[in-house]
Amino acid sequence: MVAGMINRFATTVAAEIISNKKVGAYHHIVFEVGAIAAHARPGNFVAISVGGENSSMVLRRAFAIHRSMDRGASGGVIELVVAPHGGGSRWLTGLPVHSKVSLTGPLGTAFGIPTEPVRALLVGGGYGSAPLFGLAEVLKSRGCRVDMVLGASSAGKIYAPIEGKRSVNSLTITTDDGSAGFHGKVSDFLPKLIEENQIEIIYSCGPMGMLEAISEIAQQHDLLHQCAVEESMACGIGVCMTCVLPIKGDDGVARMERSCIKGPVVDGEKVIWNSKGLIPEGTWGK
Amino acid sequence: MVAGMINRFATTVAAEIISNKKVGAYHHIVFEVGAIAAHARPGNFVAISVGGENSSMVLRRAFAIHRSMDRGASGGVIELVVAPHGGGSRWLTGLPVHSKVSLTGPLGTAFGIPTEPVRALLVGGGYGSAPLFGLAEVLKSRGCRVDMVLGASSAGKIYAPIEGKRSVNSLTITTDDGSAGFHGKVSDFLPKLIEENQIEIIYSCGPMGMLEAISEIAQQHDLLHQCAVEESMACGIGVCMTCVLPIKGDDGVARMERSCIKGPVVDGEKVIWNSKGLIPEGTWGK
Amino acid sequence: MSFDYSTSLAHASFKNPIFTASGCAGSGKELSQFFPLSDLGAVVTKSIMLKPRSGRATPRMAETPSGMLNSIGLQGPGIDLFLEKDIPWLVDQGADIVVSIAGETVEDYAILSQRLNGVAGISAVEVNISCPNVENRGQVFSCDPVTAHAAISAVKRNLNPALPIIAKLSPDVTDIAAIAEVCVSAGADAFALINTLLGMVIDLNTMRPKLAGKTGGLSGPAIRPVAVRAIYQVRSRIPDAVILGMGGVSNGRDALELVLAGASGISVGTATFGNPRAAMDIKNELESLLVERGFASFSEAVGYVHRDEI
Amino acid sequence: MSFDYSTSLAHASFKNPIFTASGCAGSGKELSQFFPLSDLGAVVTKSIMLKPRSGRATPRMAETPSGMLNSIGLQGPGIDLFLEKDIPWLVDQGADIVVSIAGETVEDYAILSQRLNGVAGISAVEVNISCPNVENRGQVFSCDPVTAHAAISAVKRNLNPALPIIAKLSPDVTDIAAIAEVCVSAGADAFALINTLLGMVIDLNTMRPKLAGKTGGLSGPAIRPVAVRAIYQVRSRIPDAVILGMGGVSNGRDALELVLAGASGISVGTATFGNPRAAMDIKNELESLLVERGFASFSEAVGYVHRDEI
Ligand SMILES: Cc1cc2nc3c(=O)[nH]c(=O)nc-3n(C[C@H](O)[C@H](O)[C@H](O)COP(=O)(O)OP(=O)(O)OC[C@H]3O[C@@H](n4cnc5c(N)ncnc54)[C@H](O)[C@@H]3O)c2cc1C
Ligand SMILES: Cc1cc2nc3c(=O)[nH]c(=O)nc-3n(C[C@H](O)[C@H](O)[C@H](O)COP(=O)(O)OP(=O)(O)OC[C@H]3O[C@@H](n4cnc5c(N)ncnc54)[C@H](O)[C@@H]3O)c2cc1C
Ligand SMILES: Cc1cc2nc3c(=O)[nH]c(=O)nc-3n(C[C@H](O)[C@H](O)[C@H](O)COP(=O)(O)O)c2cc1C
Ligand SMILES: Cc1cc2nc3c(=O)[nH]c(=O)nc-3n(C[C@H](O)[C@H](O)[C@H](O)COP(=O)(O)O)c2cc1C
Ligand code: FES
Ligand code: FES
Repeated sequence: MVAGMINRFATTVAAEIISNKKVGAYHHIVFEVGAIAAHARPGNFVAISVGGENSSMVLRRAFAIHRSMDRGASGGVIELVVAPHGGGSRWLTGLPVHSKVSLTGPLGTAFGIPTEPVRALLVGGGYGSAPLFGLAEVLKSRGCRVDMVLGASSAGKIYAPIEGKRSVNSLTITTDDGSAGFHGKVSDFLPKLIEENQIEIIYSCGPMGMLEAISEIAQQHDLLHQCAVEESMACGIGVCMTCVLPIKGDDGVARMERSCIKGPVVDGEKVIWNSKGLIPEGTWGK
Repeated sequence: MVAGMINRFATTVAAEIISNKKVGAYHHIVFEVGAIAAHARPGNFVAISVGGENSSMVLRRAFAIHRSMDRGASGGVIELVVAPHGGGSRWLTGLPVHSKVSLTGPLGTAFGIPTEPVRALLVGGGYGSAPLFGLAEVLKSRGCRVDMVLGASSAGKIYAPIEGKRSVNSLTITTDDGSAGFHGKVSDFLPKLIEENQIEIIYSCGPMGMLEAISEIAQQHDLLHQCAVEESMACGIGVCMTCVLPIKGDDGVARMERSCIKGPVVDGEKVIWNSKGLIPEGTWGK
Repeated sequence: MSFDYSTSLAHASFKNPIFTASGCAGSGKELSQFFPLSDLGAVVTKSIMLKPRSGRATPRMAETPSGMLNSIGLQGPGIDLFLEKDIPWLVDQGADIVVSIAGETVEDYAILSQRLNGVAGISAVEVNISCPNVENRGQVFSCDPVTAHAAISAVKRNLNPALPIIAKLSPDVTDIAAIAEVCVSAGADAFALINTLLGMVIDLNTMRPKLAGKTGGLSGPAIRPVAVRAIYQVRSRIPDAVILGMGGVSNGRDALELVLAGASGISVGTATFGNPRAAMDIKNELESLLVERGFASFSEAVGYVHRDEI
Repeated sequence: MSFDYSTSLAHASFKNPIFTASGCAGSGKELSQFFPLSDLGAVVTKSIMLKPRSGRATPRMAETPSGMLNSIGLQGPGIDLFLEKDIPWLVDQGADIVVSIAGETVEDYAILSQRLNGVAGISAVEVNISCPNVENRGQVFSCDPVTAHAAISAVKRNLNPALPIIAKLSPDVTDIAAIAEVCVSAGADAFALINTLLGMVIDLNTMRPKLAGKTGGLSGPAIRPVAVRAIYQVRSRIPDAVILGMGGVSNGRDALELVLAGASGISVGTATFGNPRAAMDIKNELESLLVERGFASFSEAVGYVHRDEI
């Protein structure tokens, strides 16, 4: 094993489902994962095989780790928030307790944790809120002020568990249809929240369009912006090159980087957004 | 729908599993199937989709109906005896009670029931005994004497439920390894059983090699022999032509006939056995 | 809302675009236990040859991941019995009929075509040229532009022009669109895309090929991406190509992919083995998907993927 | 019991027959988190080109029944960085290495070959000729006997003869054995069979091809019967053909099928995406299966299906 590298604690385990509950539009699922829990950091994800033994779905599905709890010798658990969407996620959300799934993790980059207490704004879209609660706990434990804003198309798609609310200083909800919280998109409310709470850093997770909008606002306010991207991934471990997006390096040159190992958490400022279907001019090797 | 044709009562239902018990090397599974039960005759089979919604197994699996019970308005049930073998049967035997499977039936030909009381010998190999108990009940109700001989490689592979034993006048067990009953193959004991019980007709179900051996003995003793064959079937309903075997017609000419609709129950005398890998000389269209 | 679900393959019209696939519906009788054949766009019959034919030895099939191999070897009653029994029965059922023919020689295709002239109840002829040419070392007709041309020309010269000629092509070629072009020049009015891919499964017990015929044809969902690509390619190269699409269609969504790529009709093959009523389910699902997407008629959706091409 | 698991591809020997598949193991580093690369027969590197290359736009993949489409477009660092960074790192790991090269022109293949001469730690060169030839309307090299010959000849003339040349062929041809024969005449020592099949998936929301590159390469269990057939055909036509087999191998049983058909080595591609340790699992399973069947060495099983052929 190579020291200092991404995914160096990743292993594959037969993870037992110890709870599977419907929460709004999502399923909150708890897995017994052993040592994986101890190594999981907010922002990491896991990759799960779906469909059972004779599945026609050959690829794993990636899920952001919602929370992880290391219990030492008695093993560890992680929690996921899964939207029943297509074949793989529907299979997973339909599994009874005690089922076992093949789970690989922890994978990918984690949110960077500031060494000093800062004023952080956490922005989640849909199930993108999942990794933010674990992050909020860590930030709070480092003395940060944590404000959170969660958006979704409608009330059922806001994932905000009660316990989670305790770890934030303020929680703003927005919905596209006005069925809960403020009526509108999260990005509509960011400038106000940034100013009112004197935000120093933004953390975000959600649909790519939302991350792009946040990046723009972050740049306008000259704020750091760490976002967890979600690209279509075949392997999740950096070997297939399907999950790439153009990210600028320290030399200012954009490269098609793998979002599974250079991400999912990346510096929003470095991403060339809205590049679906094209390789931006100037990208390395174009 | 075409009157007088095979499979005219066949339908596809979402059959609920109401019991699934391991019995020796097999699983005895009971399905709620509605009207299918009323139309099922001993020898018919059902075809079940395996592997769930995103299964890579695109073909149904055929299973002989062990017993069927029509309960009128309150629906009907059928029982199957399933050997966990490959992907499909293992999936099926692993299903919990209340699961639903897509089940098509009843399919194929049934054992012919004599109009007069006769002395019948029922011969089963492995799970091939499954359809014979339902057949025994029908024969008994018609006043027939029913002797049965069941063979398998070892004791665990003999399927002979207690209730079933009641419907036969005698039950002989043979195993290849001598772990239960007589040591040897069923066919070794047939001549003696035929003579002792003055058998007039043989019914059989089991591996093709066994059916062939029985056919030879039946011919030597000039007995009718109805056997349920088991060929690899893609469709089970007569549309694909994969399940053929050479069977002589009334004109004495062999044709590659579909075992799913000309069978599974066929007249042993008419079958050209041991034709795997070749088309026998003189077959129609060769 | 009146959605127009009718379609046409060249000069033959059909009430809806869902057909059986050749060789996957028996003689029709067997399937008719599960739904009325008149509810289909048409029944495509099993490829018929001149003489009765026993087909290949068994085993004839092997299941594969999301698919299957078959090597039936064109078992069938021959054209005489077929015209005497199967066709009148299908006509009686009110089914529309596309007859599939297969030859071992160019001459066979000519004779088979002649035999179909004047037979009542046939809407079109699918010419299965994805079968071995006994005059050319068993090479498949549609794998060689010369023999593909010869077989289709033989049909063109001999078949009543009222019947559209649908050339059924094998995907096992370097350039399927080039073969399609050759078929157009020989007189094909439409294409059936795709036939099975050549495959093999080895039995790990005997350590020999599982099928008696060694190789077999791969069908089912596994090959759907190849079918979509083939349809797309032919339609790109020949923009007015009329295509009967097939290959791994097992639900309405699959069918829609093929339609958008350029199929004016969909044949359902292997899916029927897993679900006897597959064609009817697909018919209903496809209609809903088209209506949901705002299409007023089926034909608007045919080849819709090509809308930006000039 | 001492089972001999070693194998060779022409004049290169390997400790076991399980390799990665080109393009399915990153630069090696990523996979080395899951098992030591030195436990593999060899790492087959992602096809490297002359210059750094961004590859295709996204989306680059679509899952399909028992398979997937990819259109990476040969993204990579170019031969300079590759030789400077990736190879030394792999050598450090104690991994055996097969370098895969891909060109846009015949000249590219010549230059790439020269660049490999004298590089320490390379056991063999896989020549990916299943890629578009920019000098010939983007037609894939291995889809045309003339360009296939030209590319392999260019390698033959320029590569140190100590390194076996493994020609990687596309299954999207009418006669893969004929292309293999051409490659032998151009100097190929072995074959890698098969590359992906060309396929397409249509996105039913946008009603456009799902991949930015429109078509993509189909891999995974869905294509295994095609791989077994291709290996079988090449080995039947060229009885002493040496083959590195690949295509849908996801467990030991799959691997055994390809070995019996004629593969002297097995590359594991798509299976690694579903199971990072797939290659190791396959290595262990295949060994058990061979021992169970009474083989004393791996090489006894290679092509065993052909044992009755004269
Ligand atoms: C880093 C990361 C974190 C994720 N976290 C979560 C999470 O916390 N909760 C959750 O519900 N889902 C999450 N997803 C999405 C999840 O991986 C699946 O894509 C989703 O559940 C749909 O899979 P499916 O099998 O149900 O649908 P299908 O539509 O059947 O999926 C088909 C294929 O497309 C891929 N795919 C389709 N859409 C996307 C997409 N938008 N992004 C990535 N891959 C896609 C799938 O991986 C799969 O290979 C995450 C994805 C990534 C990449
Ligand atoms: C008329 C008929 C009645 C049957 N009755 C019973 C029964 O009562 N109990 C029982 O346990 N099994 C029965 N079988 C066998 C059963 O259909 C399956 O073949 C068996 O369960 C293995 O399927 P699998 O998916 O587990 O194995 P796999 O090996 O994964 O099956 C792969 C494929 O091969 C086919 N196949 C493999 N072996 C055979 C075979 N010997 N005969 C037919 N098809 C084969 C399967 O149908 C499937 O398509 C019967 C088969 C037929 C044709
Ligand atoms: C068992 C079987 C028999 C077939 N017989 C024929 C045939 O006689 N003539 C023909 O043109 N195609 C034949 N085909 C090919 C199908 O018509 C169809 O082109 C192919 O199976 C792909 O469609 P599918 O994936 O929906 O099955 C056969 C396919 C199968 C599976
Ligand atoms: C994501 C991906 C990238 C690939 N890249 C290459 C490549 O660079 N060069 C090459 O020769 N083959 C490439 N291939 C083809 C594989 O090496 C292999 O031939 C094919 O995928 C079949 O094997 P599989 O089914 O085990 O994946 C690639 C395949 C995939 C899925
Ligand atoms: S998902 Fe394979 S490299 Fe990122
Ligand atoms: S299984 Fe299809 S015809 Fe018998």
